[in-house]
Amino acid sequence: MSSDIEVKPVKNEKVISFNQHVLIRLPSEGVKIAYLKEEGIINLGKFGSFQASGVVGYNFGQSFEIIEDENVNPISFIGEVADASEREDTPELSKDELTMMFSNSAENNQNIINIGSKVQQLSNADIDELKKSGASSNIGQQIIEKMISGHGGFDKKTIFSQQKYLKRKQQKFLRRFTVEYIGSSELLEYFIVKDLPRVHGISEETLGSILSYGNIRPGGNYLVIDETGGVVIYAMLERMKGEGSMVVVHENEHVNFSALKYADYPEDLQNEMVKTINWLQFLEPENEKILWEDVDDEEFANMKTSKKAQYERRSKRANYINSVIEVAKKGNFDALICVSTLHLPTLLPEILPKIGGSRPIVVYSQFKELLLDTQHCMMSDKRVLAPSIIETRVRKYQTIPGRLHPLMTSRGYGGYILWGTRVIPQESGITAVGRGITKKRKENPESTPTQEADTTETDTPETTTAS
Amino acid sequence: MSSDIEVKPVKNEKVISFNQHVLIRLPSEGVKIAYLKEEGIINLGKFGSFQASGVVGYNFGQSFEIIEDENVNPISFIGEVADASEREDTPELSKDELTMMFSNSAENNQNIINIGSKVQQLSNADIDELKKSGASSNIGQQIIEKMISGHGGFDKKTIFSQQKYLKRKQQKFLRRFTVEYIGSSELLEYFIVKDLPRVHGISEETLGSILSYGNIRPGGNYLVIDETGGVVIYAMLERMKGEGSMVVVHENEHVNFSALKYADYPEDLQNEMVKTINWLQFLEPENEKILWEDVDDEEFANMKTSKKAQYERRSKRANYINSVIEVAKKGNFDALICVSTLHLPTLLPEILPKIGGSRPIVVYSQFKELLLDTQHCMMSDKRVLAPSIIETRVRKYQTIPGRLHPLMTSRGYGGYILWGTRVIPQESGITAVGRGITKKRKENPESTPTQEADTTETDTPETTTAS
Amino acid sequence: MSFYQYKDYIEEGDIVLAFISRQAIKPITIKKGEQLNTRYGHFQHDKMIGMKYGEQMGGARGYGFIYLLHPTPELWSISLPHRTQIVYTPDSSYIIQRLNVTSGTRVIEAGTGSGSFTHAFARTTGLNGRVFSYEFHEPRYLEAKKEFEDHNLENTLITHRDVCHHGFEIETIPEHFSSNGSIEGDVVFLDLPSPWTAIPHLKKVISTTNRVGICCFSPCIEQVDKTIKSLQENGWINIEMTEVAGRRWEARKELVRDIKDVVKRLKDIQSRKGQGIENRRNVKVQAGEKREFSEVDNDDDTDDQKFENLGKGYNPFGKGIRVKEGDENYEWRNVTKIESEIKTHTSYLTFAYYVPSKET
Amino acid sequence: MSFYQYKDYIEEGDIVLAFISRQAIKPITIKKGEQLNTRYGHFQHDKMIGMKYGEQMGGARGYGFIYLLHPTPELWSISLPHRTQIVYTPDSSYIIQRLNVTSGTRVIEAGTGSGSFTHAFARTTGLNGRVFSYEFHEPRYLEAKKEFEDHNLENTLITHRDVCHHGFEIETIPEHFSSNGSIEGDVVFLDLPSPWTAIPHLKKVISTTNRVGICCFSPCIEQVDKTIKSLQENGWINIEMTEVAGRRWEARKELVRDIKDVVKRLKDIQSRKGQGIENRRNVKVQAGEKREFSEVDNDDDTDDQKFENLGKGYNPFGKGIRVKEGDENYEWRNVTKIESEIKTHTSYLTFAYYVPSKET
Repeated sequence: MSSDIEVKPVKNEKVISFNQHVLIRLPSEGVKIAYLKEEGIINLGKFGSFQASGVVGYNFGQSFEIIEDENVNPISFIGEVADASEREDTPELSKDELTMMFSNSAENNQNIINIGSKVQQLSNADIDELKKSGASSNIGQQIIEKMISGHGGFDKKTIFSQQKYLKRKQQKFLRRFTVEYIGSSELLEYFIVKDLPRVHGISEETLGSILSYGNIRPGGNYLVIDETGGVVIYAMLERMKGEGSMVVVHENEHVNFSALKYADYPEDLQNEMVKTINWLQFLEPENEKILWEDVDDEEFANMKTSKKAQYERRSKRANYINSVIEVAKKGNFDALICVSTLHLPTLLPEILPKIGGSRPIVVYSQFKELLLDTQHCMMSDKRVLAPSIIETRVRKYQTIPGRLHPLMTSRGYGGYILWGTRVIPQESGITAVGRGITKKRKENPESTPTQEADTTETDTPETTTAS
Repeated sequence: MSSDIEVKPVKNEKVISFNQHVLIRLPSEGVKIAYLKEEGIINLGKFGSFQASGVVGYNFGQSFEIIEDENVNPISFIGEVADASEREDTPELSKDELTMMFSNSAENNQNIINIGSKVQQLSNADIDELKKSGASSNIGQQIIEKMISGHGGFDKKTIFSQQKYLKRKQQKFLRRFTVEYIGSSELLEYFIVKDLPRVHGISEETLGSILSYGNIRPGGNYLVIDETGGVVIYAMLERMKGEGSMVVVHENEHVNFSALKYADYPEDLQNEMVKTINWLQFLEPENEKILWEDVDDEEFANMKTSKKAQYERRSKRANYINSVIEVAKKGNFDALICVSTLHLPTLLPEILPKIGGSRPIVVYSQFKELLLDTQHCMMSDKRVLAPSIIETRVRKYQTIPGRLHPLMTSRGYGGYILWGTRVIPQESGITAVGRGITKKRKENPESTPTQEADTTETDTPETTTAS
Repeated sequence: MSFYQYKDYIEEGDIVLAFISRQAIKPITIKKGEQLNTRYGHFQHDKMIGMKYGEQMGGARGYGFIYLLHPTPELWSISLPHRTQIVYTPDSSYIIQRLNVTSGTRVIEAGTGSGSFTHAFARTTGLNGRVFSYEFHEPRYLEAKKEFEDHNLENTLITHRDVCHHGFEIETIPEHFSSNGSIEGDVVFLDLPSPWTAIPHLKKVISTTNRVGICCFSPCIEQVDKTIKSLQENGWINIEMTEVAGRRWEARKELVRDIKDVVKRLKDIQSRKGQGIENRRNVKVQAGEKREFSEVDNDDDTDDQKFENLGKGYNPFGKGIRVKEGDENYEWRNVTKIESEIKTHTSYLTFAYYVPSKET
Repeated sequence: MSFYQYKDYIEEGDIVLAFISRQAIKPITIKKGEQLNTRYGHFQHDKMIGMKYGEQMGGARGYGFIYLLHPTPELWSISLPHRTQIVYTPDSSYIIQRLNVTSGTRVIEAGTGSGSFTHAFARTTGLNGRVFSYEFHEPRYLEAKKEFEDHNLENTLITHRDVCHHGFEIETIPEHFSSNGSIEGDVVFLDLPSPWTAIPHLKKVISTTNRVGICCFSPCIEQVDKTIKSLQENGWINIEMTEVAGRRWEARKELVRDIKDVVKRLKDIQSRKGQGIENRRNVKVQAGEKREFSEVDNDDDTDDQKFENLGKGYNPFGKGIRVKEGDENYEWRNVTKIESEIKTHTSYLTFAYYVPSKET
């Protein structure tokens, strides 16, 4: 253990910096990814645009409001109310006020008609004009106020629905945003919003459980199958922070790492940590090794310059492929992390020999039924101990004191993982209690319980004692 | 609709009565079923015993405490504290007190050691002696108090754990119970506690959904498969309250209705409402009809008395079987309610013709995977519209103000239902939008959406207009 | 058409649920000369008359179809537009079951809301039971009253009332709704913003002769807290709060993608590449089974997205060729897929009982 | 043996998890001359030395076996006796993921409790990270301190402290734990009865240079309410409460019971009955295929339970003969079965962030 912290950061995770990708969180709860170039302008569509230089230097997590000339002002958080004291319908209500609201809301509701978009009297053209005309720092608030005054039924609404309305409008029109570091949760969130099938429905909590059950940590050496375009690999790399390595097996000529383009790792570090190999090379290593012998120095010196470059590139590539094949052949990986739609009951037996003893096996699928077949295959294989299908689901709450409740609806996704431990069964000489000695047990029914490591539910053992 | 209520109750559901079964709910949260005979004594094991006459005449839902001579006193509820004012550790705490507890509990906890059974100084012999000696009305409370005073670490416990301890002891030793009417939820609860596999893991909420999705109501005529020994049939009969009927198909020589023995229906009513038929009779009605011709009056008059009885029994049975076979042949049932472990993908096609148009199909299974296969079979069959697997799960809370949270653990069971609607597809002449006219659509992509009644998610239709 | 019993054939005046798709079930009242127009075809009422309930009906212009369904409370609730205040079947079926609502039960419901739960209560209690429903919001009250009349909910009485302030008592109960001149409810369902203000009014209208069950339906936890206290103060016992989670699953098929096919395809790519590339390489080739360099070499190392992921429904042998789900030329595995949007919360359900003292 | 990296072979002094069954995983420290005695056999430490981690080991007396597992935080947590205060992996893995705990993160944890989550934090933050754990309960503190030393959790510093009253500051931070003389925590986890009393003390120990994440872990909803208010008052933002549900499923097989077998068995019963009964009946028999009365007649109408239900594992052709799950003579269907007892609640997780102002 180092006596003082000497982490060499590969990228800045604390302060918003140039030449990095960042996640931009919008009031609509949408997210964007932007690359901060010096002199760059980031366009947020209807939320406006701003100069990258305006946000650089602040801590990640900082919120901003767009003001005139594509400048920004830092604000404390995205829902901050500029002039709370001046507004009657401030979202910050005391407990007593809330109690009152609950007690009276029946009465309040009595005089309202259903609120639809028809009571809205401000046209889109009006809104556009307002947006164009305003250049002041509070344009968003102004638009909302204008809309409220143009809203026929607004004063007849209950406090509740007024606030909901206000929040909806704020989300839609306030020119505010938060700049966040792209951790693995943020990268996953971006793809969930953008293209859920691409990440095969993995939720944040399931990604977290893959990494924990897989015992992912700095310094490990993992075998990985990742069909998410690299989201899982990125999550592993973030946990490892430059230490350790992984071999990624893929099924195409080239692996799809498109998600890693937002990762901002230096190319050499990424290449050092992530080795790739295709299934043909993995399964038929002897056939797939490249026949390559380096030429001697003299021969090399005699090559033309263009030939030299080609020679070096090919030499590097042949050595790379051969070295990865060697690493895969050697095996003893610290975990199997598998996020794939391949049929595992036939594939898994080929992979298991490569995983080290007592190391975790973690397999993800969007569908429990597919893991079920794999689990049965593991149970008859004996090289995976105690495989279980694990489902983890997070329920988020509307976290407003006095109005606390789970969110009413959520997208239905999440997936399942199958977790077990790679073990080395004895080939012979093992007699399970309750199997080999069934007869004895029948004679004396209290003598020995049944032992089936995979499924039986039994009591705890007796205590350890010195012999 | 009758102008005034003329329900002829088949049994008393309001007042605890003789010659009926009742559910007895114990402080341990266990349940028993007892039959109240006049002069009968009900034995609750360690909770004591009492005379049936003591509880008769009270409303169902009444709680009692056993006093001397197997008599009972009514109490307001099972957790009632006899001398609340005298006890310092009353379970009724004000909000302020609770706030204080939360604020200080860290401090309070600091001086406690782990509380295990070892700090308990009262032996079982002591408890037995106490139980024997005491004949006063408050024996339970006394035992608890004695135990507290004998409990070394009790005063060092936090209020929280003291109360938990008290509740645990109360449940164990207070001679209290509640007498409840055996509705279908209570009968199911009894079997869940006693023998969960027997009811195939059906939860109360899933039973409720079977009955609602099955549109069970007085006057209906249903086709039923019930492998729970009659719990589902009882639930249906309770909803129907004497009106309507059902045909129960079973796979043995005699149907297993063991759960109905607690139902207290008059035998003739039950026989009138519940007709039984086995699968052989259902599937091969023509072969299975009984060849029976009643003898003429003269022949009958000439029979010996013993022969007459046998003749009448056989005549009745033959007519019964033939009539049920006829009812089943006629079909047009108002729902299919199926709680079975039979393989449905091969069986269901034989049953569907018997269900009336637009009537619900409700199939229960403990395992989603089995319903999945049945659902695929329905989707290709076309006679079941929009089949869906539905999972309903209830989460119960520790409902103590100030300490509100979901129960920490629950038994894992519940099951799933597959719900669809029996429809009558046209044999020809139907062209789905988006299928037959694919070409046209490609030419003009905005013209028509795809229509697949079973799976496609689409928008709402245009409004209805007069032609 | 009735919610109390099925009929087999469609007649004029019936309410029929036109099933267009899972997401579009449209109630129509059959009237000669009218027509249902949908994106999936046009359907004449005249032709519906005499058809069987449950029948599939083809569109008038030769394309599209609907199913003509008999209304039930459960189908009715999913036919409603997804606005607020619908108590869906996972909740309503549990409440009915847990409070033992059966034929003959007398139910008190406030507020009526969309009327969805009222239908389920009316069906289950039947013509021997009674449903007393209260709605304080006048437009909603008028709408529900008309709907209940149209649906012939004979056992249901709706009252325009703010029960929180004015209680549940009805001055002139229609004779066939009264039980000894009173409401005498067996079961109470409160779907109100402040049930704790209505609970004290219940004593006058609940049964005096048997145990009464109640369920209060509130979205926020703070409402539950107040409700529990009010129930305790008003003598209700066995108070328990619960939540119901309902999930719906569809049957799907997933392609079985065997590793053998992957290996075959990789070999195929390599052999095609080997054939297509001129022998312009700089490699020392030895005899033997091992492959030659050109087969794996690639000049364009940067284009990592050249080969797409093989996802659901893609041909395992090549990229981008979509395979129809269930295509018999491939092997499939049955899987369940959850609905795309799930209801993660409806409301908290607080149950309790009131046991009147023994009459002596 | 280390929680920071795997080793392959067992040596003396190692902590090994002896996997006896899913419900019994026993940590042992390898010491020559000792023996592990279980109901499933006896296992000598001497023989374990030199064996591979993951190996199956037979019992000394010729029966029973165990597996020798390398500790991980996840296996460690399930090896603990099921007492209170264990944060299990469904919660801990989500908290780690959501708060972006990675190699190098500085974590503040109070209280230590069983130390289960501390292991997961120590593993994930690695030797470049630091874990500051606080426990106010002295026996638990002492136990955890010894355990962390035995487990070589080098990056973890445990302090005996009531953080609610005395805050988190440590007077003499060991040099290799300090960051400019301070704790500078990036992530805070509070598993305390009253987190709201600890939150005001955090400002002095959290990072002054980057965003800080917090998770408060409380079983009761009322605690959440107080926690939210305290977080708001102390400048924390993006407050969100969540719950985590973790479920575990086992693979099982269910017998495919085809209706053909049922029909066959019913016919079999009837024919056997027909043969065994004398022709003593009173029925007029006609020619044809139809069955005769005796085959269905039964004198004992009252014994309805004579034939048992055919349930799981029963021979479909007869009663009471148990079929072993997976018996190759029968057809089976793979199913998933949920664990018999599920955790329906652990605690509410309240998350928030603190963003220090820009240094200028």
